[in-house]
Amino acid sequence: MNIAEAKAILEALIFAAPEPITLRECARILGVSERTAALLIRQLDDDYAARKSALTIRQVAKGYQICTRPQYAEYIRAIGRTSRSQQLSPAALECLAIIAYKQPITRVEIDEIRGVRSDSAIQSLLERELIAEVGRKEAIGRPILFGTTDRFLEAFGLKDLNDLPPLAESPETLIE
Amino acid sequence: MNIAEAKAILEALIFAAPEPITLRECARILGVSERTAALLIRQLDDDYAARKSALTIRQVAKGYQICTRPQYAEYIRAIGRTSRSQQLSPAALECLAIIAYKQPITRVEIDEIRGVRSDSAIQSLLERELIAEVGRKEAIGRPILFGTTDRFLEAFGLKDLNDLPPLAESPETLIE
Amino acid sequence: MQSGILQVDDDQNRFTIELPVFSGPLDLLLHLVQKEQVSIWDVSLAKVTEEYLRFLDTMQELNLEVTCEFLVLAATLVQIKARSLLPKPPAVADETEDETEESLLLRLVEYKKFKTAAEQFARRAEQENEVFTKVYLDVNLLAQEDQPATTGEINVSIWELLEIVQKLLATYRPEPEAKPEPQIPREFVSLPETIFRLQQRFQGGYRCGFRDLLLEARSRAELIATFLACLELIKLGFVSLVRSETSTIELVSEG
Repeated sequence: MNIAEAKAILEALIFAAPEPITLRECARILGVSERTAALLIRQLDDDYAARKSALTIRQVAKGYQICTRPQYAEYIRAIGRTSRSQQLSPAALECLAIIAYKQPITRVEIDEIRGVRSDSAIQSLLERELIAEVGRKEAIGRPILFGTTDRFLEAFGLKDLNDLPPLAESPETLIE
Repeated sequence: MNIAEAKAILEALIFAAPEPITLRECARILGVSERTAALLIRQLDDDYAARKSALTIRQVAKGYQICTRPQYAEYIRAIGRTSRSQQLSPAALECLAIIAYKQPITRVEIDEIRGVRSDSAIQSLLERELIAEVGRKEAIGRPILFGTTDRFLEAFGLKDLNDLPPLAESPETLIE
Repeated sequence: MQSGILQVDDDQNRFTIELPVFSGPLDLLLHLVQKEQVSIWDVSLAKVTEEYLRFLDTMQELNLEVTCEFLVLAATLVQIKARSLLPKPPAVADETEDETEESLLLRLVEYKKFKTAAEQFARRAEQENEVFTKVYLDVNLLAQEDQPATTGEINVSIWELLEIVQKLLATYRPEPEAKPEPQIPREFVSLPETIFRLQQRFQGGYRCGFRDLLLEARSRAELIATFLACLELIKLGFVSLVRSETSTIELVSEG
């Protein structure tokens, strides 16, 4: 493995790691000493700087991560808010509505109301921090209870949960 | 703004966008024509290749995204990242193929082609947001019409629906 | 149907094995037609009909879920076969709503198109798995399903296994007796015990032919238990399937 290859592997690792990757982890995978790994990462970042890349490798508490340089922030903020990631799927919206009105509630209870499994919908709500785990139900298996977050209130322009529109009697209206 | 700057801004945008970013979005933010933006992105990717980066820019789901090159997959798996696409059952894959080529299509029409009920397969595709309800058919019972989503394009590395491989037509293809 | 669910009511405990088997009756029919190695239009429907029925028997015997769609197609096949045996009526009396051989084969051709496309999709998804993007909200990361080892790289389909076991089962059945109810193994062959026994044997590295292993069974019940135990061990990743140079299917465990 030559230096260019080693740097490319490090680039792939730092880019793809779900959270900042430690020097130790890099060294282990590359099969080199931590000192060598640190040196290679430094070189990689120097290469980025030399070619005036918008990206840079930064060292945060736990390890390394690739991020954009501050001067590009304004452009990134200009990326439309209408992109798909902001849109919730119909399934996620259903779950969110159920959680908002029935909190705290378990996944199984949500599934029962919806008649289908809600795992991925709940997962996406958790990822967006619109809901959070708020405790455990005192029942067999102590299932997780979900509730809405402050971010949920913010996203929907609500002062607090009392601000939610009253629930219509027919359950259908909740879903539409 | 010179070319190097424009490319850096595009790099920042493509890197930071949470979903594949469209050419239109890039052009809008950069204040250039879509043709120019496309050209610059192409150049940027050529730069990546020239310096043997582990990263590449690809066109997927009507937009651009940065991803690692396949030869680095083993290293990335070593840090515990698993593959993005979940294993779909053969039944779900069949439904997905039928929907992809025949959309918009109703469940009954899918069942007819497959010779078997497809409810649970369709349900799992809906949950994974690979397909979505795209309307109602003007027929008795106004059955739901299904179509594929952008997430489908992304999951299968397709630029758009025209990027689908042609469907085999000859009956002789029946024999392997 | 996405996966067949094998449920064996063991006398002590309930045992469930889930594995992808077939995606529908057309899938099964297509498999049988393709085995004939002739153009679909030249296939002997009579022969395929028999095989189709035999497959349903085996599936029932293994307690694989046989949905009504399978039975409907079976009825259609039998009907087509019966019609073909009758002397042709002089007049064209084909205005019946029954499915004709031609229309069935046309459906099969249509189905095959999408099955091929589905296989292409699967390969594409595999290629995609070599490519990683930055992590934002990678929902899928958390939802990994463990996949049965049978779908792994060696390309031995569940069909092949089923065919092997089917052939062996046939040898234990001298004449196709008219049995309305599929016989469930009631001879006290415990599946968990069989799994345990095989696990012991494969411990520390072992290799043997899949068919040979099944041949050791002394009864139909034991044969079925061995087959199911193999599937379970494969699914658990305890043993894997390989194809030897002579193209026989073997079970292998790591040392």
